[in-house]
Amino acid sequence: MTNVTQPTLGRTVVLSLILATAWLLWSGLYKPLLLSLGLVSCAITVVVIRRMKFFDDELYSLHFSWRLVRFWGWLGKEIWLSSIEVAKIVLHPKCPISPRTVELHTNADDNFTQLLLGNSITLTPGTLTLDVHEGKLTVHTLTDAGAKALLSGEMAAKVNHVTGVKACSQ
Amino acid sequence: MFAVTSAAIAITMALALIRAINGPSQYDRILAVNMFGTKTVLLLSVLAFLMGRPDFLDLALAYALINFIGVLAVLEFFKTKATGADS
Amino acid sequence: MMNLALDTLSWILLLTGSVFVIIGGIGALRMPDLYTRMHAASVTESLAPILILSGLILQANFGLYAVKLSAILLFLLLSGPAASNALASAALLSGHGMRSQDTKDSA
Amino acid sequence: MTAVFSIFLLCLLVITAAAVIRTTNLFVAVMLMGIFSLLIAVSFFLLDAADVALTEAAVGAGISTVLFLSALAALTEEERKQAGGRVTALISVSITGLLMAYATLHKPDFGDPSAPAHQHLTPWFMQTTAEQIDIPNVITAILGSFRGYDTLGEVFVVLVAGIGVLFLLSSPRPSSQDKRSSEGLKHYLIPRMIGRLLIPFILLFGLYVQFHGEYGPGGGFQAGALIAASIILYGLLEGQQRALAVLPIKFLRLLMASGALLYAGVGVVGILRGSYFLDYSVLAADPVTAQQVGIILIEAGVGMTVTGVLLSVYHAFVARGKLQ
Repeated sequence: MTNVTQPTLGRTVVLSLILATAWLLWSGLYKPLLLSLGLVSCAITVVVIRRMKFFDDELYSLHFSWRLVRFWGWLGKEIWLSSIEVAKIVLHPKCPISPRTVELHTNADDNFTQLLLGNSITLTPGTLTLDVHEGKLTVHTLTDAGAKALLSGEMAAKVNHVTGVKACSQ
Repeated sequence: MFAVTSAAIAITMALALIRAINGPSQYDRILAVNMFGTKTVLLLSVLAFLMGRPDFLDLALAYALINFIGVLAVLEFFKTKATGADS
Repeated sequence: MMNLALDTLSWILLLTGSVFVIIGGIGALRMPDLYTRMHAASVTESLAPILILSGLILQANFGLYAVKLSAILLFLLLSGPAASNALASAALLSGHGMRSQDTKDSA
Repeated sequence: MTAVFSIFLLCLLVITAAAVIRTTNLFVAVMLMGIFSLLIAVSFFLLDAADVALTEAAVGAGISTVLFLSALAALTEEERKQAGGRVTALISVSITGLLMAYATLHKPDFGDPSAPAHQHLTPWFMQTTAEQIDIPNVITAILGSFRGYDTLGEVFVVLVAGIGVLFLLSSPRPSSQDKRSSEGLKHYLIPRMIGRLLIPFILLFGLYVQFHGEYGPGGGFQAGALIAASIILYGLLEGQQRALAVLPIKFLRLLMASGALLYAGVGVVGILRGSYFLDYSVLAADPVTAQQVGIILIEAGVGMTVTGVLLSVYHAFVARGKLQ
């Protein structure tokens, strides 16, 4: 997705295509007037984003691959299972919780890995990313079992598989 | 069916409102507002179908896009307070 | 036949979603402190939108409204966890305490 | 069915309002106002007023919280105790409330088909819109064309209010501004990356709302608020200085003024072409097309003014909040 020699140009094209698709799908009206206004809107957006200097730094490069789609499937299953766990705890007369804070380490220089891991952890009920800083994730878990599951590193391994990061320094 | 779902969401909104009024801490209230925002997006989507006006979905989309700004403003607010106290 | 199957599936999704929304709301009231409440609230912010919006997408006959609903779901799932993270950061920043029995572990 | 929801939400609305009044902590009040705004947007939606609901959504969800909090950053959080005069205030408010309640008694019932508005006005608007303007969203036709004077007035009210706020807030230029300039939320990786991902879509959605006002809920006011929200999000993430670098303050002031001028200018062109002020049907050869062109132009003017005013006010508030 990112062109190494001309990252700015490549990203501009990709963003323009995404925005144009979004416009066409949102609008659903394909009259010449609205299509030209859509073109103007996409152009304005791209110009403003360029002025925001979003293309100049690495933070904006998000990778997309089919592995990500498979990962979403797996994540959906995890969300379902852990939601049932949390629901049981909520409805249990005594609320059997055992909150813990754990730290996870991941590859420091890849923002996308950290983002994906951090957000996946938060999306799964029962675990909550408190802080992400230079490869260290501080995670709050509702139960002991949740903490153990996190520390077993299954999710981190899946995320690394998606982003193609080799080693995860445990 | 849409009515049942909207009723469930509306009840949860009421529960979130209780949390927002009771607190006890300021963060509990922010949590409640945030929850309330997500519930509003869901309620608007379901109501668009209940009322047979799916073209009103734009409203839910607007909330889904900008609901996040409020929480960021709160984070910025606390950050400014924390640095202001230091200097 | 096909329509009936789709309708049934969407009703099941909407009903399950409604149940989880209410459970999350109850949890946000019952849990003892901020962070545990956030766990309960996150049920209403991840699973419930997935179920309810998927149920609606099935009702939208895969037209443009289905695309709009998917966009809503995508943006919710992107911004929800980020908002929770921002809230947790804000709470940590001002030293909002956790429950005393919390233990700290490092992997 | 929807009536039950309306009543339930109105009850929540009253509870929220009471809680806002009771609390003495201003931060709590700001949070509850956020909930109030969400509730009232859903109520508008239930009353089929999607245009108003979208305005409330665009302003209430993001911008008003940001402005309230930046004002609060310059104040103390606890409300000061009122010295007196509360009884007089209570009496005058009660009398006004009773008078208003009395006035509503003589209004037609909610949804009453025999109400005067539904006898003459509504059918006329529906029919004339179809004949003369030919756009599906009658509300935009009414606001943009039939009652164009009203909307022109609103745009100038927004402009004047914006100028007033700028006069009040930006008078003493803080000398220490660059030193204390906010660096944004640079250390928060997840919010920052997600925010960056959302900004292009908020901006595009704002422009989509701007140009689809003739077909669905939307128009210049909503679009201006959404576009401003995307820039404010950028300002929160990267710091106010970088937001100013994207759209400098001079550009925003130009946008404010030129939006209102564009609106009024379209009206003047109507006069020059031998018709009345704000009569769009003479703008092009075909009167129906001319009406549509006129509405697009004046909505663009509204959007420009609202964007310019909201962003200028945001910058003024943020600069002021850091003074203390």
